[in-house]
Amino acid sequence: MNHTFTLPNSGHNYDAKASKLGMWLFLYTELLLFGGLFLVYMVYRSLNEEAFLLASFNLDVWMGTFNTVVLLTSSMTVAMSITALQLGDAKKSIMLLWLTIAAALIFLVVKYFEWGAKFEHGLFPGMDHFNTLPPGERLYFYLYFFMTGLHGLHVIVGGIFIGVVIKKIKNKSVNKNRYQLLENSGLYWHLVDLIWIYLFPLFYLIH
Amino acid sequence: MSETAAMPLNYLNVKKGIWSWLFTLDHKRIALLYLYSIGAFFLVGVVLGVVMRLELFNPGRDIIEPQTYNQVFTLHGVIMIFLFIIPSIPAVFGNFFLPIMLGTDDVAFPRLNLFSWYLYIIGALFALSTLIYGNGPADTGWTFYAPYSVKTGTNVSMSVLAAFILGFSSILTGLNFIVTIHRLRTPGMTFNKMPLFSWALYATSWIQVLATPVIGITLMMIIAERMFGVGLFDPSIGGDPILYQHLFWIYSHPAVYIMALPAMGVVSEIIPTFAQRSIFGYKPIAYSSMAIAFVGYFVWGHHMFTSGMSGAAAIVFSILTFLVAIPTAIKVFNWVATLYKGSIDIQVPLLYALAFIFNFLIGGLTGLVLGALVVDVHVHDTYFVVGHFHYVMFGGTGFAFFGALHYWFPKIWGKMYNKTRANLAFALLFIGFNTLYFPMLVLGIMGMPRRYYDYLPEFHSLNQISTVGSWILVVGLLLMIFNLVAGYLKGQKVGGNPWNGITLEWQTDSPPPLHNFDKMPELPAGGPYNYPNAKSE
Amino acid sequence: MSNKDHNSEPHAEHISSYREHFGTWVGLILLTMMTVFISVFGADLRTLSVATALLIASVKALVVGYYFMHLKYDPAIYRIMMGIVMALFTVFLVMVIFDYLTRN
Amino acid sequence: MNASNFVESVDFTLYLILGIAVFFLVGITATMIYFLFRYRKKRNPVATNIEGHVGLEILWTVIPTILVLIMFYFGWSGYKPMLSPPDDAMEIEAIGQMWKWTFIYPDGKTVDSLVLPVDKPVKLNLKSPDVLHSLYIPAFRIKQDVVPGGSNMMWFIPQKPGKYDILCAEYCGQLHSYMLSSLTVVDEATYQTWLKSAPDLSNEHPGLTLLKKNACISCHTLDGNRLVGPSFKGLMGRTETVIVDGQEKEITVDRAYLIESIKEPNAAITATYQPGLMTPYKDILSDADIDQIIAYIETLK
Ligand code: HEA
Ligand code: HEA
Ligand code: HEC
Ligand code: CUA
Ligand SMILES: [Cu+2]
Repeated sequence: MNHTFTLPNSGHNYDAKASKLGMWLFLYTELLLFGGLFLVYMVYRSLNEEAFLLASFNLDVWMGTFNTVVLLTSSMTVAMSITALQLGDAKKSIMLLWLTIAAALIFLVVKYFEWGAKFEHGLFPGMDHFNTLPPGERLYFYLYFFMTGLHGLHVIVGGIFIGVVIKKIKNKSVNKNRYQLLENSGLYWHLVDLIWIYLFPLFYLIH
Repeated sequence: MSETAAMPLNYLNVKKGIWSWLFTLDHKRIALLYLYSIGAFFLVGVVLGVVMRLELFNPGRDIIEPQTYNQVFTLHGVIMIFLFIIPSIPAVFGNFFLPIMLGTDDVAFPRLNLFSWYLYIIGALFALSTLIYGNGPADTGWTFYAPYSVKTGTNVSMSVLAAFILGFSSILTGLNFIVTIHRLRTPGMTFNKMPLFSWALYATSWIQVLATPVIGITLMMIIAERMFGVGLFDPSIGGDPILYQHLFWIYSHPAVYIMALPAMGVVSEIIPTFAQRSIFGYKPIAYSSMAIAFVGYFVWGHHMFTSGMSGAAAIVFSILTFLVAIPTAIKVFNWVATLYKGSIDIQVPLLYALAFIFNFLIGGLTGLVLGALVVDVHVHDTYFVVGHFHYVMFGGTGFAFFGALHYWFPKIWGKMYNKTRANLAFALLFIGFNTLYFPMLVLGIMGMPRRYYDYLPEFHSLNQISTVGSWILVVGLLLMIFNLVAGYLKGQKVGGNPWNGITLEWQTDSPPPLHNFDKMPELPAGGPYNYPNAKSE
Repeated sequence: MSNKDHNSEPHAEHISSYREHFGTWVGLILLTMMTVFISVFGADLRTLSVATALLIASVKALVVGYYFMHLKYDPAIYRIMMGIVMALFTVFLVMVIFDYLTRN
Repeated sequence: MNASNFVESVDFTLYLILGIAVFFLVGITATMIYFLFRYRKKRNPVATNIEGHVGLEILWTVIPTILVLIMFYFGWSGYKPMLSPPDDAMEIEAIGQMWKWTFIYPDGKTVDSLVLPVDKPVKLNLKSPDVLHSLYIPAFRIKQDVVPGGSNMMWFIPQKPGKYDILCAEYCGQLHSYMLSSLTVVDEATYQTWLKSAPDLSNEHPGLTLLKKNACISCHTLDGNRLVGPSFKGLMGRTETVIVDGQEKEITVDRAYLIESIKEPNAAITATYQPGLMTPYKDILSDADIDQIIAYIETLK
């Protein structure tokens, strides 16, 4: 082109604030996505108090608590990794991110065992024992599997996201001065944590 | 570059070849990708609409079977809502003009923008794939009400998945626009100096971001129920079909403002340009967009007055429904007042804008009829509703879309269409439209239910009038399309500002250069619509 | 929002310390223990225990948002937007539940 | 005299709002056209910039607000009585199923179109075994959805003798538009004789009665024609292709297959028909009923 004029506010600039705002907007959509499920949960719970209570006894509070702690810890490590990168310590940042991914894996493994146990007890939708449950309890389990399943999916996505960021820190495209991507992955991860903070009491602690 | 002087480089000729389009990050080209794809799907939807009208010409079977009819109106609804009207104005004209009007060179996330378009295409292909694969297109109505949508053997899962993907595309567009508006306004352009079209898009985008996820999850529940037996709406285990309706309308009512607000933004641009004077009541128009978006979240229950929702809830929803009409009324009055003491140049875009007002008035005022509890009990799920929403969606947003097309045509392609033919096409569209839909309002009051393949003899004559209207409309639409294509191929070249407009897009070349501006755009002194040639009061 | 400041300028933002993150974590763990304790050993409280569980969850969410997600140090607009989103969801919830509570 | 007690409030509110609507439509359109003409470029070459007018903004906010509140009020006051049926209303169970209406009177009389005495309040308890329907009597200006698992009701007082249409207003599948019935309003004496008269079923096969009562014949014909489902004519002993778990299979229709087809129709789907449409009747029909039905199907050679 035969001119060199560029506009001051251009869509082609690196703009950390824009990217952060975009991320937050995306988080709102995630919140409302789960929000729809929480709404369904609330309605069915209010219609089937007793059944939900009974059904919740099939969950293992301690596994749930353990997973809660795991997620909270991973939230801390990812937050610290941002601090580390901001302070210029890329190595430490990467290490903390690996810890976060490890926590994600632990979480998923525990969940796997929990689901597996349900499967053994015939509490999986469609299984014979399941079909003999009273209606309210079936609703509970439908919700349980749907919501924790969707949440698990988010854990996986969050883990992958963090993995990508690790790679980018390594090749220095994410660095001390340009760390918005890391912060975004952190925000996403905190969101995963945030949703679990509600799932946990709603499914495990309602006695 | 020796030819540069003869043929200035612009976004259209700067690169060539199909890949330069399919991988473009330029918001203007993406806008055109949207325009062509949306246009194509619109024509599919339109043909389905005409097929329905032919079938309804006489009671009993005319051309298709009942089951086919049910699939046709469902696909028609899905295409028109998710593939045409929701993306239409934002994705085409928003994409093209929002950055230019803000004085920047692109949206905040150009890659995401392209990605949204691909999502749109994938969603569209999914929706249409039901025609050739599986047990045929869904036959549920575009509302996918449970439990029928769970029971029927047609390919509901695929249609629902398509709607889900399209919702995602819509979310990303909204997200992109919000960030663009927050971050990329040209220096000096505060929120209160933005063109009204950007205000309308801003309000729309918030609805897209905050309401769409709710339908996403709702549709996923339908899929889960069909594929994995997760019976969240299954009445036999205590699931409640009415809860599905709540969730569906929590999105789908705000969605009607996704359809309407951008159209109102277009009208707010066209009217001052052709009246050559400042807009009357800039702030009321700008803020009422936000008010509509906000109150619009809380009125969804008016689609459920006869569903078995509690009477108390119905009353709350009814009163909120009436309140949301007020900001719309404010807009209408301000538009009309903008014509006062203007120097009005009667051109096709203005005619479309005024036709928008007229049709939208009928649509909106019939909306009030529907909002009144006792009347809705009578006319709910009748052709009155069908009339209402075609008036607002097609008569309103559709006409605004056509208006925008005629208004910005010279800017997009740098050429002008034949104005006489455009006027004729407009007249046919307007007459055809009203002949087609006005009888529906009467049919509804007489009690003809919607989604009816067959009807009682007393409804015959009005249905015939309506079908004849659709023929007039066909002629008008074909003429309009022909005229625009002809204008594109061999229309006269025009300069940067054929309408003497004042918003920033008129300060750059037609078609705009790759990065929109070759020199710093100048904000009009004293507000975005302050025409320097007009007297001040 | 101002437009002057955003081209590739270095981040001049608040940096949360490791200590602060650790402190936040301790707080969250304490809250978790509290909520588990109330529900497992205070089972006779029934609905009350659900309400407290949700209340504690909300406190935890707030802590995560404020410290981990940095809302405390971000421009007010982020807190406002988050507030609007939560309020919106609450209204959805209230209106739907209202329907169910007032059915006969 | 109106057809029902709700006609007046509906029509009044409707025409009130339509009146206001026409006023605004005509007023605004006329103003637009006048401005277009008066201020067209030729006549008014120089425009005047007017930024707005606070007084006007307030005016056109307040007036519509008052008007919509009035509309709301009439909509609401007419609606309220619809929620509370009088205690002495006659209760009739109205069952909507694909695609037939059935009405059960307090004394057990079961019919597929209503006959009601004039001036007596009636309450319909709405039930559905399958999907959503909506009972709509346009002449009476009322409708209410029929929700499976729900307990919706509607009530009214018929006020004018005559015959009125009953329609289904909520989309319910293939033959939604044929889900019609009627309501005949008669004087008390006629009603009483009608109520006592029993249709002569003595020489009707009990299986056929069951087929009619359960709306089987809205999907299955007895004469060999194809409707939503396969015809019952010549069904027993027929060889046909069915789809079990996605696999096609040739079977010969026998007793066991018929029983399964009625109790769990989705276990084996007859080729070229849609799965999911037929409700499983295992909880609806007793084994004795099914025997009767099969006995009747056997007679259809
Ligand atoms: C572009 C889309 C759009 C828009 C903008 C609207 C706008 C409105 N709609 Fe509409 N509506 C739909 C699309 C839309 N609708 C669709 C698609 C359906 C059916 C879905 C389905 O079931 O398939 C539907 C259905 C629908 C129903 C449910 C009907 C039923 O199923 O029983 C109701 C009920 O209240 C309703 C009301 C309204 C109201 C009050 C407005 C208001 O916002 C209108 C406000 C506008 C005006 C009032 C005109 C301007 C006013 C003046 C100039 C001043 C004079 C005014 C006063 C005195 C107040 N709509
Ligand atoms: C923006 C949205 C939009 C638009 C533009 C339209 C446009 C049209 N619609 Fe629309 N319609 C909906 C959205 C829309 N519709 C929705 C959401 C529903 C509800 C679905 C449901 O119940 O689930 C619906 C339902 C609906 C019904 C009710 C079905 C029923 O309840 O039984 C009918 C009936 O007549 C109808 C007719 C038409 C017609 C004739 C057009 C026409 O206006 C089309 C106009 C254009 C032309 C006529 C010209 C095109 C000509 C050509 C491209 C040339 C080729 C032509 C031929 C080969 C003939 N539509
Ligand atoms: C909503 C429509 C509908 C209703 C009502 C209905 N059916 Fe069916 N029926 C079908 C369809 C569709 C099929 C074919 C698909 C299948 O095999 O499930 C079918 C299949 C059958 C078959 C197997 C026929 C064959 O050729 O294999 C039998 C037997 C049957 N129905 C009996 C009944 C009886 C008895 C009733 C009433 C008590 C009834 N149906 C009500 C739709 C219906
Ligand atoms: Cu039953 Cu429509
Ligand atoms: Cu609505």
